[in-house]
Amino acid sequence: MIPLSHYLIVGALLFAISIVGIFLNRKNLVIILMAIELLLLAANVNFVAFSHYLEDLSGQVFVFFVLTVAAAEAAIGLAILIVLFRTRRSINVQDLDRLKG
Amino acid sequence: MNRELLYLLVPLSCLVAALLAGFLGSRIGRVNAHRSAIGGVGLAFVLSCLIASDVFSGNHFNGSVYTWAVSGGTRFEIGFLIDPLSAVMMVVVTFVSLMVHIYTIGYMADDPGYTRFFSYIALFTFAMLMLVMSNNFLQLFFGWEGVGLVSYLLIGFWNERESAIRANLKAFLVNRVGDFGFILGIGAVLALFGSLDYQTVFDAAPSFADGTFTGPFGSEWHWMTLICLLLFVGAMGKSAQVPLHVWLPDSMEGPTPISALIHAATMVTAGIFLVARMSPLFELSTTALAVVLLIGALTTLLMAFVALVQTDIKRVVAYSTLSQLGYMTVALGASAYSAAIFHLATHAFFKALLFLAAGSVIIAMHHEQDMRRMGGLRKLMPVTYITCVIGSLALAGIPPFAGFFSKDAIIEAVHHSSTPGAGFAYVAVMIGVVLTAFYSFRLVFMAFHGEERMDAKTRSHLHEPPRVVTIPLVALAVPSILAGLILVDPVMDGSLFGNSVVVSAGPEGLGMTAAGMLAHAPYSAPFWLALTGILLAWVCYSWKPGLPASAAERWPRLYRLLMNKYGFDEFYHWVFADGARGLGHFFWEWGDRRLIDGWMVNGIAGAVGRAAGLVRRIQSGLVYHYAFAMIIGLVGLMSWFLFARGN
Amino acid sequence: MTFLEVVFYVFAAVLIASSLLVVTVRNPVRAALFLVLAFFSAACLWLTLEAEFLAITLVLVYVGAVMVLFLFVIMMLDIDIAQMRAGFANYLPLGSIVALVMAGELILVMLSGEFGATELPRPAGQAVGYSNTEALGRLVYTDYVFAFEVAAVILLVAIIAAISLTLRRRPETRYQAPEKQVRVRKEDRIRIIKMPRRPEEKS
Amino acid sequence: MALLNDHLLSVLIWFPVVGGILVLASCDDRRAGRARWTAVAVSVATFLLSIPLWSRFDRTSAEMQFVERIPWIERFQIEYFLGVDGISVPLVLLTTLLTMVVVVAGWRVVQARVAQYFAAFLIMEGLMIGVFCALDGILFYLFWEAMLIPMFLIIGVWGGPNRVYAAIKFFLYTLLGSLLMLVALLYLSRAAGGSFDLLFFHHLPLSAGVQTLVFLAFFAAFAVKIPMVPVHTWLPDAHVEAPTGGSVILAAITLKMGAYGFLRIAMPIAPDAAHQIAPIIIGLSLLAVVYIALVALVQQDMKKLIAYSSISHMGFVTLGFFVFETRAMEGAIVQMISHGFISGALFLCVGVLYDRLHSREIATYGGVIKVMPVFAFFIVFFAMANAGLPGTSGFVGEFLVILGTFSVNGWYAAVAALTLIVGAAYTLWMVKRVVFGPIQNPQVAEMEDLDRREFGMLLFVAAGVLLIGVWPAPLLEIMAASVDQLLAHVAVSKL
Repeated sequence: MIPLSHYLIVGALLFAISIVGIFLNRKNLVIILMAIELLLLAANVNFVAFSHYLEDLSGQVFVFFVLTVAAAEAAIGLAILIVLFRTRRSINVQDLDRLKG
Repeated sequence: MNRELLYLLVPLSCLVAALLAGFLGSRIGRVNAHRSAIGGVGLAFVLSCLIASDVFSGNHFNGSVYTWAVSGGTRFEIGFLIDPLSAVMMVVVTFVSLMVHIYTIGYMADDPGYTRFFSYIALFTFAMLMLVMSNNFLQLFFGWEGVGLVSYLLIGFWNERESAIRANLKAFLVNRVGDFGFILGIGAVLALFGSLDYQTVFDAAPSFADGTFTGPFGSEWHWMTLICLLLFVGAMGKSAQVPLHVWLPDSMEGPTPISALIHAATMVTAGIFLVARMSPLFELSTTALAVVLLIGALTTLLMAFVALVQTDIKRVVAYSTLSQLGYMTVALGASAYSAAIFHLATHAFFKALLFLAAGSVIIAMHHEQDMRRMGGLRKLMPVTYITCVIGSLALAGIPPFAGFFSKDAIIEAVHHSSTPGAGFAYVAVMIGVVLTAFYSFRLVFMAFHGEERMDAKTRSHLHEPPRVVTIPLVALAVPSILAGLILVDPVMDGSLFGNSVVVSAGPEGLGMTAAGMLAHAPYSAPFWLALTGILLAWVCYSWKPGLPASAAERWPRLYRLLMNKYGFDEFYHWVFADGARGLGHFFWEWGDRRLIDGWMVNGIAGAVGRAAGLVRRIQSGLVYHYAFAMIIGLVGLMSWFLFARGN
Repeated sequence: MTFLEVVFYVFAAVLIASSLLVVTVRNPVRAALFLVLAFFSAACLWLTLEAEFLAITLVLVYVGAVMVLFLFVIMMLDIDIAQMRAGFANYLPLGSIVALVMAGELILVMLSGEFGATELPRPAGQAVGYSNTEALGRLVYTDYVFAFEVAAVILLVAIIAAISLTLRRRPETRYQAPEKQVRVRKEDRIRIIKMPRRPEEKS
Repeated sequence: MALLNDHLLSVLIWFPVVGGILVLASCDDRRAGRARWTAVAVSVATFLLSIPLWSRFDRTSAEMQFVERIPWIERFQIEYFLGVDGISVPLVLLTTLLTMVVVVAGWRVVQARVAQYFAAFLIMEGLMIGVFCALDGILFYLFWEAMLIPMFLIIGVWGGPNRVYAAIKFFLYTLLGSLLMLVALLYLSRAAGGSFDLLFFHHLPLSAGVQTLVFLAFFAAFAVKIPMVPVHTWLPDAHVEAPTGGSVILAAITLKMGAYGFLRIAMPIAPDAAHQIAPIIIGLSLLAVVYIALVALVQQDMKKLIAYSSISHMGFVTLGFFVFETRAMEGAIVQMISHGFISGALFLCVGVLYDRLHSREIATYGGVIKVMPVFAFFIVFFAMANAGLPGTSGFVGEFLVILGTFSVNGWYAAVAALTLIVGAAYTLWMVKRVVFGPIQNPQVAEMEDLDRREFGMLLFVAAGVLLIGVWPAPLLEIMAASVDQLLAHVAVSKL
């Protein structure tokens, strides 16, 4: 049988990979957003795994909400990205050092 | 009439007159301004005479007017001490002041600052009266500084002249050096006696006579010596004793009436008055007396020499004043306080007379003061000439003029004095006699005799000045002749000043009388020395006028030394004026601007700024940098939880 | 090795591989497609955990909607890919060290014994009639109803925010202002001018 | 009337503050006239309100009078605790008096943001009175710090060209010191079991080490404010840049707050430390008297010169405090009051010149007496007062301090007495170059003499200077009991 730890390890690896993704793609905001999606997915994998092994559906409810928030975040993130691209003609994160409008 | 009110009225009438002339001068007009000033001072003079006669009939007074302040158990009072000493001073001050007031009408007739001038001299009279009438150190200091202030204002009266405003600043500051000692002296008095009232202090003084304290370098100091020396520093400043004499010659920048009133007759003698007043203290310190004697002798001698080479008519008189002040100081040092005050009084009359005469010449010459451009004025200005000769004779000490008695009294006192240094002082005053006679008649011969050296334009306008000028001359000539004769007996037998001066042991009451002195004169050295001086002056400036010039060529260094007044001015300017400014610049530039502001204040600010600049590099403003930092921090925290904390 | 295990390891491998590719490929379009793959394999993993509803939702919502959104955006924007990749290697060492440390530590925790097969045995499968969707629904509409409503509001806000952020008024575009059209009054349109009668007409 | 009887101090503090807010709220630049008149009315009313403080004060008692005490923030035992003794009454009156003068001084000069200008002064007046009346540590600290804000604004908004530097320097300097004071207050409160009552602190037993630390913390706050060498450099900059009114208040009252702090807080709370540190403070005071006076001598800017002269004179104040002698301490307090008048008046005089030629440089002027005789009278008078001429208030303080110091240590007195020379030198040298001499600058020839407003305000201050100088007895009388009590308190060791 597959022990819980294996699922968790998959989640951990996923999490680490997405962190590397944020580090590596510091010029490309789109990929950073994708990495964040992966990050959330890693968390979700853990949630679902715990939910199953602990026989508690609350974990899945949480995943449900996380998905909601992730979707909202993706939508707004992309919207910001578009606005940014319109004003700056670039989605390079390095150009965004003004910390003000 | 209430006596106290009478006393109060004397200075207050002058004050009111000063305020009237000063603040309302432009409203009430010139004539009313001088009327009010003369009225006020005249009233003060009349009252002073009344008070004096009252005092000499034995009615002394010592009481306070109001309490100035109470602090720490000490009562600071404003009050009057009316005794023979102050009475004599009051009469002298108000009389000379009144004469100068009248004289001023003529002298300042066409000056735009006419009312202001009257206001100042009336104010001066007020301050001087407060000084002499005081019964405590506080009020003494008040009057002391008050006369200093008016002197400052009057020396700089023509405030557009750079030389005048330079002189008044100098006068004030040099006086302040004296006041520095004076105020410390007052502090010492208060610290020792716990009171500033004369009577209390004088009564307590003998019991403190041997009180000592440890001074610098472990030396033993008598309190009395300290107090007396500090007070004498004040007197040196005001009475222009070497080395604080430098302001007096420069003060001649002021109008001549001022030179007569303040810088000859009254204010400069305040120091003499101070020491005489403090005689109960000075008598307790031989050291202090010796210092007084020495300083006086030095002043007499050094200043008399300088007077020999001056060509400015006012400066000659000024240096002669310095020299005569030296005489008075010598007398103080020899414990002959009465003689000092006696000389003070006679000197006030004849020196004021000489100044006013010089002023009269100056008006006539249209403000030309150089004696080398005068000569032969004898015929053109007879009144001035005669009064000036009277003044000079009095100054030279020819019997029976006033100066003879007072100066002879001093010389005799020094001769018999037991104060250390009296021998030197005796020689100094004897030389002084020759020099005095020489320079006073040098002035007479140069200005009034010989050929006329002025230009034709001035010559054509030359005439005797108006009455308001000559009347005071004549009025002052009278006491210059008679004051000595009248006063010498009561002064010498000690009845005049009575208890107001204290002499423990000494030449006081030598038993001289007017008749005795006159009879003795032809057999005494001073008389012949004075005659020698006059003769020399005649030789040098009337008979063989080329002689002084060749003498100057013969001894050029000596001549230059005298012309430079021994270099005191240059030295002081270099050390104190430039020194203080240099030090100030140094402190400001290096202390305040560089060390404190540059290094400490802005330095710290700069250091914070630089440190912030370093830290700022981390604050790139790039969000992902912050994100990285967060992630790395997270990893770090995790590691800490896992490894460090677990163990 | 049971079938379930095979499925798990295969999809787990695909998931890890595809997510690795997501963060490393040059082309963002490819990255997005690999992300789709990653989500898909994750959904499959969830199926092995009997979370059928969530697995389906993941595929529907993410693969169907969000990823398409990503693709749209990537294609809409004119992105200079070459410039995007410049300096890619600079952060590789640091990034991988951080990631390795993190993954190592996490795995250390996972293998510490707390989460092994003996401590938490896999529960028995559900009965045949069991519906994961129904059970989840019961929970969401009872215990978590408030949070559910809030999530709905969040979504609504997200929609409005996204629209208002990207909405752009072009000055050259002509458009109607209905509120102004409705509020218009007679005075704004018609000006009545009083004119003097012309005398010559009368005569 | 009950309000005035029972809450006189509160009224004195809050009336001008409320008045200031009213001025701020109801007037703008278009109605500048209304702002001016309201401000004058408020300041005069405050002064009138402060008169009962003088007349109803019991001079025989050293206790706090007009006390108001209500709990404020009970959780921290912070109280609204006000009261005055003979030391603070003269300072409160000085504040109300000079605020009137300052309001008049800014009458025509300030043209921009008029209402705000006057409001700042009125609010500051209330806060300064608060400092002199507060007997609760936190309340004191609050007034102390709040006062910085209007002053900061006055310098920063209506100041000269370099005003921002000066304002920030002023603010940081003083803030740095006062933060240490807050720390000390918090420590004392803990030691006192939570109370912030300053009078309770007075009787709090403290060990020697603690006393030293507490004293040094207070010293940091007060020394900066006074200011003492070497933390004085903010003052010349602040003065130079501040508008005339700001300079007057700064010199006349703000500096006194530091000195007052020593008397009310530092010395009675840590008497042993005060005795221990006194030689250092005396040394710094004497340094101020001599060093600063020499620095003043070479200043080219009139305001800077007067600022340095202020530091030098404040040296006398600290000297008088720390020789622990009745006459010296009373002299020092008189010096505080007198310096308020004199330095204020000198700044007003410089302001009069500045309004005409817009220059503070000494070299610009010369021969002013020719065109402005009345003004010349006043500036010479105040200069003489600054040089400590008897008959003016400047003399009283210096005289008593020197006398009192002499009975403690002759050398201290000797150094202090040097001010007679140097003080006269820098003041009169300035007067010589500004007032006397021939007119060099053609612009000077066109200056007009004082108008009625300027004449009135200078006359008012001159009257005060003269009155204190000729008859200081009432002033000394009101403080005598409090000073005696303070010295008696300080003489007893807390160890």
